[in-house]
Amino acid sequence: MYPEQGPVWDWIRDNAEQILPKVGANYKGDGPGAMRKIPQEDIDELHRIFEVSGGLDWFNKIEDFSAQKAKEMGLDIGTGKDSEYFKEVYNTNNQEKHSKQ
Amino acid sequence: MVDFGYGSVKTNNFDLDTAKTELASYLAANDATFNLCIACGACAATCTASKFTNFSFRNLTNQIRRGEEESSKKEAAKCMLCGKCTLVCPRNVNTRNIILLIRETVQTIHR
Amino acid sequence: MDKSVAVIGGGVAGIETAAELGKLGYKVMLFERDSELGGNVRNWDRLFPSRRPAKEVVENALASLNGGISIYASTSISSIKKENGAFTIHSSDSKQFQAQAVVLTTGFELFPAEKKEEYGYGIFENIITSRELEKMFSDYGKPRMTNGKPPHRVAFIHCVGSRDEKVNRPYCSKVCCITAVKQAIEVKEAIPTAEIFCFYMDLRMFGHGYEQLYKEAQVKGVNFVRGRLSETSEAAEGRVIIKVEDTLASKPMRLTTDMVVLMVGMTPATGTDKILQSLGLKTNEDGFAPVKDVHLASTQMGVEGVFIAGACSGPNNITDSINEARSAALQVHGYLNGE
Amino acid sequence: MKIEGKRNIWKAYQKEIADDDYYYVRSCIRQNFFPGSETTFLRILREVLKKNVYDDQHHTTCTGIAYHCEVVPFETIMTVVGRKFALMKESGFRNFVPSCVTSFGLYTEILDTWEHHPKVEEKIHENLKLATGRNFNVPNNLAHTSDIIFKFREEIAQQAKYKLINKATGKPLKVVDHIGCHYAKMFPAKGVGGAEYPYVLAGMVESWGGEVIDYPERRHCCGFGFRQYMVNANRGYSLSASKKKFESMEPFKPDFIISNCPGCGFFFDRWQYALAEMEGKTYGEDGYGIPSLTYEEVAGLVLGFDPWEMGMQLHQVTVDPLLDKMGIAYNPDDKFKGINKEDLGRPESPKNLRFYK
Repeated sequence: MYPEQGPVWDWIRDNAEQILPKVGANYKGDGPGAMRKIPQEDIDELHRIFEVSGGLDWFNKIEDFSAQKAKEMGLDIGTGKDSEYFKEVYNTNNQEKHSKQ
Repeated sequence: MVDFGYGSVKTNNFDLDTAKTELASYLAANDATFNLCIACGACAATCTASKFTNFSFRNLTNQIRRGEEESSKKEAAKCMLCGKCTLVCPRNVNTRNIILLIRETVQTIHR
Repeated sequence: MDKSVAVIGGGVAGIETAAELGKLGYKVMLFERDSELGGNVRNWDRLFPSRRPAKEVVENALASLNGGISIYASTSISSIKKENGAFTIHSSDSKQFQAQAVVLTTGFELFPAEKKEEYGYGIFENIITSRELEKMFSDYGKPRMTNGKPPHRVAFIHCVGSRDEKVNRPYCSKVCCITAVKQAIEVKEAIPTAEIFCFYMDLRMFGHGYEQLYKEAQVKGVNFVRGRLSETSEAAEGRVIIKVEDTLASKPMRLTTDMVVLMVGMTPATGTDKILQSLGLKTNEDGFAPVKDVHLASTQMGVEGVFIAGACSGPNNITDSINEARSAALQVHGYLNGE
Repeated sequence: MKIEGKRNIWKAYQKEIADDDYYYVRSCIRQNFFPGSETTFLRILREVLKKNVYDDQHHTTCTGIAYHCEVVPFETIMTVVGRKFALMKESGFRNFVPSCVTSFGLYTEILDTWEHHPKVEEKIHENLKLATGRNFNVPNNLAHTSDIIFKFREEIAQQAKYKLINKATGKPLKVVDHIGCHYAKMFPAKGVGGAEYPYVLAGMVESWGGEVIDYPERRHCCGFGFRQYMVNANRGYSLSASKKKFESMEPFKPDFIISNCPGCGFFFDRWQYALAEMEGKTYGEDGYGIPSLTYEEVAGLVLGFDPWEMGMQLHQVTVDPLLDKMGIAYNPDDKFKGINKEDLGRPESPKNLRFYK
């Protein structure tokens, strides 16, 4: 999905466990630091914030209308990266305005 | 070269450092009224061709001043030479003559 | 006649007011904070629309001052107090003067162009104000770049410090459009090969001879582009790049220029607000001195016995300033004679 | 250019920056793209400047990227931010220091919103209480991490092992600075030096011996723009904005780019690779790109930190020629080694962008 990240990116991903600690990251670790694992209780708090502040409703609305639009366009809404609708929105929709001339 | 699925977009700006203003200079030199436009749009409002196409004498001459010469011949061809614009122009721009000059000279400039 | 009138400000409006009051026989005190009379016009080389030398106008006004007028140059007025129908005028060096009537002619200052930070005045080379261009004409007869050479491409930027809420100047300064047209013609005449651009939002050619001058500029090949400058920047070779939109074509535009002339607008003269305060008056919504009635009493103020003329009430041209001065003098005369 | 004019503007835009006891907030993008820069920031503050910084494991994303992609509403992001302020309060700190420019812009925007609309702040207090039981106070001082480094630039200069000088010629390195849009474009008074001629990075470059280059498209956005980049179909727009800047800075032959924003710094690095591969164009010397550095990396180099411990090997535009230019003592063999000095192999070389000597 991100070809512009270049071969260095691939190298970092392939060697994450060895290279990230070298630069001081706490990769997937407990406690503070860059790239740490966010504790479950903090994720739970964020979830409750999304519930009370309208964030979750907003997400659901986006999902509902996306499904509706996908149907209208005759595309499969699916889930994740394999969704036809996602592929259309991600790769093609409005492209003439931004990328291809 | 690699195709990443997108490309860089050309600028949408008028660049007056590289603009081709040969036609504008020619028109100004051959019809003294070319520079007198005050962009009121009366010419386009009254234009027969503008009722059915996106032709505008005001816009055409402005585009020529900004160096958009390529499209001008095609644009100038839309005019029906009825002369109504000359009648309404408050600055006495010789619109009809300018259209004829464009039609003639575009060929000599862009052979 | 022993009645005395204080005229605050010695630009063309003040000089003219003093001269007229002098002719009517009043004892006039003309206060000017600069060491010389003449105000802003002294800094101009030639005037629109006729392009007559500016000094002619100042000299003409000065010549009409007679013996009944005392000139207090280098005297800045800080406050005016009215008591029992008479006025005490305080200068900032703690002197006091008595008068039966006051005329406010404190004029304007030019907008400080460095306040439009993005325009690069005082930062990039060869970005000058309209006043600095006038000085170049006075000194050398033509514009010149900091390297001494003549510019080949000059951009005039209208409305610098006018019609701009970002710098708290929402009003039109009236005279900058026609000044730009005049200066564009002058540059074109001084350097015939130069390419000249005027970037305007509207061209406000309201006065006699202005529209004709605009047409003359068009005939001479000055380019008029409708769009406001967004920012300047410096190119590698030290030239100035400007960004505007050609609003008639709905397209952004950029060009590299040798010189950018900022048409600085009019700003209330500093200190006028303090004088107004001392009289119990507030500035108008633009920061200028308020007139009593914009239609019917445009040379009177909200305090009886205080009159006003010239650009201290808002942007003005010389013609109107002189007319207001004459009108104010007559109003003073009427007031002092119980009319 | 008349530097005095800029100095007058810089004088007018000075902001209050707390001098110690910072509550540090990481950036989503930076910790992934430049984890070493965040490490370097803490190292400089703790080891070099002896400051007290709290690195809290419980703080999370501010949701700013999603907010700017319009998938998170304002009320939600304000409540998430309220939670961060609550964590700071609980830890006993009062000076909030985010690593991300977008977050910094959002905190500024949110605090300004609350100042003008106290009812909105009230609602956020209620939301947060309801969702988490927490209470918050607004920070005493809000400063971006680049503000902190700016504040102590002279202290860093005093301990410098290297200067931003070309060792061979003795001349200052030419540096172009790029400030993230959300640092000061929304609230010029909240940025060191204002929005038009920001001084936050220029000041560092000056203090450390370099020469700041002002180029025509300096103020132009890098183009990352969140959803412009996030959606592949729009990505060309993002690329083109950076390309416009590279073309504008190229004639000045800059030695490197310094930026204070996560997205800008990263994409100046990656778009040079993409443009080289797509269009065959490179912008640096000898087929290399122009190195794109964070201010922490620059500060770290000046202080003599090991470039590979700062993560400078994670750049796609190779930094080695710049290290050589500065005369920095570094071990090229360690570049692609892991935490235990194990050999990790080498990244594949791009076709057009020169990566290896």
